[in-house]
Amino acid sequence: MRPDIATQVDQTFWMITGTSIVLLLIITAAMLYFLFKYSKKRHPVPENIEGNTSIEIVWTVIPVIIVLVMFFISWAGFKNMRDVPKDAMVVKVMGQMWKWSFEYDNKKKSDTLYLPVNRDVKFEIGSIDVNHSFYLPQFRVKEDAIPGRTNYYWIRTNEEGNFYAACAEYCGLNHWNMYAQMVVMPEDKFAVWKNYFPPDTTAVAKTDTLKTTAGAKDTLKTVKDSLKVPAVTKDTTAIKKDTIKK
Amino acid sequence: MANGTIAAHGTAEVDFYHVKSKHKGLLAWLLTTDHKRIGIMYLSCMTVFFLTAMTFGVLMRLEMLTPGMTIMTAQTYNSLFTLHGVIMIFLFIIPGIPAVFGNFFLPIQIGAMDVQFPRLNLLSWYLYIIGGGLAIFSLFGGGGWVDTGWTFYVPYSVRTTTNVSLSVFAAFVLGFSSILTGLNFITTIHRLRCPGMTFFRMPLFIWSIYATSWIQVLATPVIGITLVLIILERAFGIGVFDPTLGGDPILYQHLFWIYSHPAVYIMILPAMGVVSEIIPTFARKPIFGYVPIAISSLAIALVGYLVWGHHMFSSGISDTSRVIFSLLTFIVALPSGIKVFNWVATLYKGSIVMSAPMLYAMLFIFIFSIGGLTGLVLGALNTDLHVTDTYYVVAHFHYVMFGGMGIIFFASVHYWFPKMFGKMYNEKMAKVAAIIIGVGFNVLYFPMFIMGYMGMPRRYYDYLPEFQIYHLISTVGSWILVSGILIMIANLLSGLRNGSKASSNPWEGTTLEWTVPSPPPLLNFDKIPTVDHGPYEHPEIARRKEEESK
Amino acid sequence: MSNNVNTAVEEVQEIHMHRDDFGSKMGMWLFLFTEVLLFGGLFILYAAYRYIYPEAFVVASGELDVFMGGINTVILLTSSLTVVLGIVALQKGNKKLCLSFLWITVFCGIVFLVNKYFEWGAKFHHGIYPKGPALQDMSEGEVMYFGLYYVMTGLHGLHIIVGLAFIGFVMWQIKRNILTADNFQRLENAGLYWHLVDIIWIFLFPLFYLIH
Amino acid sequence: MDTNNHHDEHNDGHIAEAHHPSYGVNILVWIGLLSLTAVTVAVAGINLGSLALTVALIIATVKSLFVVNFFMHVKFDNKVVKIFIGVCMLIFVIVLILTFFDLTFRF
Ligand code: HEA
Ligand code: CUA
Ligand SMILES: [Cu+2]
Repeated sequence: MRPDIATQVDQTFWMITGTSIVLLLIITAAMLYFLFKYSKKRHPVPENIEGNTSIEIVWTVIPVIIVLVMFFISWAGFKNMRDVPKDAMVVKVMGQMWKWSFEYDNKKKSDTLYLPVNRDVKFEIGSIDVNHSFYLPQFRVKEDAIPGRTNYYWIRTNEEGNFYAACAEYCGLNHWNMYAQMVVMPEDKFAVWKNYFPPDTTAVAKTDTLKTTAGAKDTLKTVKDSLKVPAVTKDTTAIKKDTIKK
Repeated sequence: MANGTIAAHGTAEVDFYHVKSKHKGLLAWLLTTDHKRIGIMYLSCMTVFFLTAMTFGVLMRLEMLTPGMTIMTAQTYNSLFTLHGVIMIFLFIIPGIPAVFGNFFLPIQIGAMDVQFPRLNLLSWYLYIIGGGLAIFSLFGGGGWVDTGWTFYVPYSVRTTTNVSLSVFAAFVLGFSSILTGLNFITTIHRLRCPGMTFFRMPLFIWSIYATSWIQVLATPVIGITLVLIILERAFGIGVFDPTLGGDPILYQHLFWIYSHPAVYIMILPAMGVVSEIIPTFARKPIFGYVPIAISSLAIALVGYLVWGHHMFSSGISDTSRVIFSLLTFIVALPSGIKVFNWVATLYKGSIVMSAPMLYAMLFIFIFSIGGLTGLVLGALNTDLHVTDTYYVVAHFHYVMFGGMGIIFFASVHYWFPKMFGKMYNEKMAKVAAIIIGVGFNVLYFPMFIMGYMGMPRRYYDYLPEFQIYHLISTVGSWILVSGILIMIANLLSGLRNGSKASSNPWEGTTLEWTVPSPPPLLNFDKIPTVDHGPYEHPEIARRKEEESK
Repeated sequence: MSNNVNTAVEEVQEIHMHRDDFGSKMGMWLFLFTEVLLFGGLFILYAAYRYIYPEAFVVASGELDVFMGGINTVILLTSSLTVVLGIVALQKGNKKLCLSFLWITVFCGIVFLVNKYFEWGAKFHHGIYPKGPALQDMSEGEVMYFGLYYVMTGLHGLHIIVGLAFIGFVMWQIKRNILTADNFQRLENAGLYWHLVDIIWIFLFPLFYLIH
Repeated sequence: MDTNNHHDEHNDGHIAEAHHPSYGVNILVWIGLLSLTAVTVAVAGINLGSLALTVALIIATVKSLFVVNFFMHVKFDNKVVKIFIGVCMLIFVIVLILTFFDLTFRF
């Protein structure tokens, strides 16, 4: 199986950060040591050293190698990110000021992102007004929602539970409150939800909400609460609510 | 090195503050074409803007102290980070070192009487003031405070009803000020070097200003036209960026970053130049690797043009271009690395005096390295998609901007304070302030790396509970930083009032500005100096060299 | 030189401001580079949209009058020539001839602007302007084409006006013998500016008028 | 005192004076420019397909080279000016190419 995107991002991150820490320690240690050893008190007469070509070459070539390694590792991770598995389930993501809505292949729409566990999911991301960015922090990936374009990425849901999506491109007054709940549930439950209940009534609103907070849901709070609830019970409540609606 | 004219000065000449002028009082300043006076005028105005923007920053931190509303509404918060960013970038950090210290010391360091175009220089200052005034004025206009973020991304910047046009126009005017300064400096460096001052005998500060000026001249117009397009778009709906008319919002981002990435090197290169002055002065030895440092400035300026796409990795630009921009981003890190290594190597076998400017310079190396190295995480393709537009980026750029240029701005003020004002500050207090600033800085910004990695998006008025502890630490850090900065400012002001008189060369510096009296006389030199060796030849070393050759 | 404390700042400075023709030419060139990149940003936009909407650009270009554009090209080239001839005349000490040449330049510049005025006027008349009735029925590519057309030719027109002012100022200085046969750098700088504006038109003409 | 006596470019600083100006050459250049304008209009009439843009740009470039070299005296000018122009054009071309790495693979 292919490596998981989130794991790969974390690995790359720590590889680069680790190398950086080592470099930083070397530089800082050398600096402090020199400051101490060659302070005016201990070393009153400076020596006249104007440079050294071979050492310049050394500290040019080694960093070149280091950054090239970093580049290739991150490139490999990136390739994996862009290369969507063939059987991935497609979810259309639409951003607007200031909410997300999701559309499934059977035209079902929803404000909450319900997904089956252990599936590859491809998001096709668009926007109806200004730029947003569809960010799934726990999955380590985001891509902007640009009006007039469709961007994409994919993830693999390998764990049941509650997650969230945030907006990561500044989009005005309620940018900070543009969350969506994300629930990953067992395949069969998901199928029930997707196929047996009518499309959510909260489809994309066409009004331009540039300056009003009125009527905007406090999605931040919703997400906060959802993350507090243990994953499994939350799943069932979500389904139940939908049942009742019907 | 300037023919030992030191003694001859001092007595015979009046410093530039006290020279009689055609005009009286304030007019003597507002109509001056003296590069030193213009430098001082920039310094005083810039301090005001800087403190304003800093206060905004502290207010933002206060808001983030607790979840939910703490002291302001979301709309206010959005305007505050916009204004904070705009003022910091366009009014402080881009003009910063070149306009203040470049103006004051560039002519002196190359042995000239003034810049090539003194009147144009004054015009630059007026444009700066007009731009700053417009930015302030935009706060009082009809629509309310601009709320787009300093990046002015379309379509939002075209749709919002706040005073975008006026703020954008302010940035446009400031751009012209920057262009004219750059143009002036390039010509000055080419035309007014004193006899014997070859390119490779110029102080490294001049090299860095030279590279910076080229970026100013060749990159700034691009943002000029981009900002004009926003205004036209708002006023007439011409539509070149409007997706509903067939425009491409991503092209706006290209044009914006074609300037704004090189601009980050406008910010940092002069700071690097100052570091290359301070270290040899206080290590009492020539800089290690003069030529590599000089050339790496030019390399940064050039390669800096090739990497703007790394700000757009998540915007949906093509995969090919992402790969290319990422590779180039990694390459642009190399010349900075070369500089850092050479600075550290300069310390080797020196005879180091740990004065306040030197302390700031060491702080810079540490902080800037952190900022730069985290830039690598941002330049990497897959990790950037996670941390872009989170507090990780906020931490990165405060480390490089504030920790890089900001800290060195403080260092420069201390380093050149005796020369500019002819007075000494209290050395001990200066060091105390530097240490508090160093601590406060890291407490303020380091938690942002952690938050960013955990997924806290930037430009957020409110946040999930898991981030609270980091926001709390960060806000406390801002208070530590504020106290450090207040001590620093108080110390400098008291030095200005009651400091002891500074000699012409209190640090035993070797560049030309240390050969003239403090403060310098109107025409800098009473006889244009002649130079016959490199900029960092310490007299003691020169003497020893001579003895050896005998 | 003197260090006379009693001399005012400005006077002392004046004494020491040595005339440096090459320096001022260098400054002018650097300024021209900023103009190049100012238009450069627009040329990048143009290239992008032409790449995205190739057919629409052909269609939209049909609205422009190649003859008018061609005439304007000839006018600008001629005005450039007369500036150069003016410089030659001044160098040879022939002030009167110089001024006559520059008058031709000014005349050409004004004619160019008048032509532009009629061209724009005709478009407006047909409803082709941002948010105008005709433009709203056009395809996306055409809207982009005309957006760029107005911005680029408009900015160019603005440069013509600035150039004319610059030349006018220089003419006044020539008249007053401030600029002479051995002090003509400012005239040359005005010329440099004017030629740059000409070069930009040399590119605008084929890019907007001659698409088939 | 003269601050300007000692830099690298100075000696050829007044080269514009050294090169003897004449009316004739400039008029010839002008005629050349007019002819090239005619050519570019004429060529535009022929259907060259995708080559049309290239041809138009080549002609425009040749024209500007004439203007730069003769009308703007760069041919007779100091090396520094030439290098400067080179740097400026280099930056512009690089920026254009890099932008197209995005556009070409995005649309
Ligand atoms: C002074 C300003 C400054 C400077 C100098 C830099 C320097 C660098 N920056 Fe930064 N950057 C900004 C200011 C600056 N930046 C700003 C303002 C933003 C955000 C704008 C916004 O969105 O609002 C930003 C954003 C930003 C991004 C986009 C993030 C995003 O939005 O997703 C990226 C991505 O690549 C990046 C990378 C880099 C790199 C690689 C460097 C390099 O030049 C750093 C080089 C330095 C070092 C590497 C450290 C020293 C070297 C060594 C210790 C030797 C060892 C080194 C190696 C082995 C390589 N920066
Ligand atoms: Cu939507 Cu930010
Ligand atoms: Cu950048």
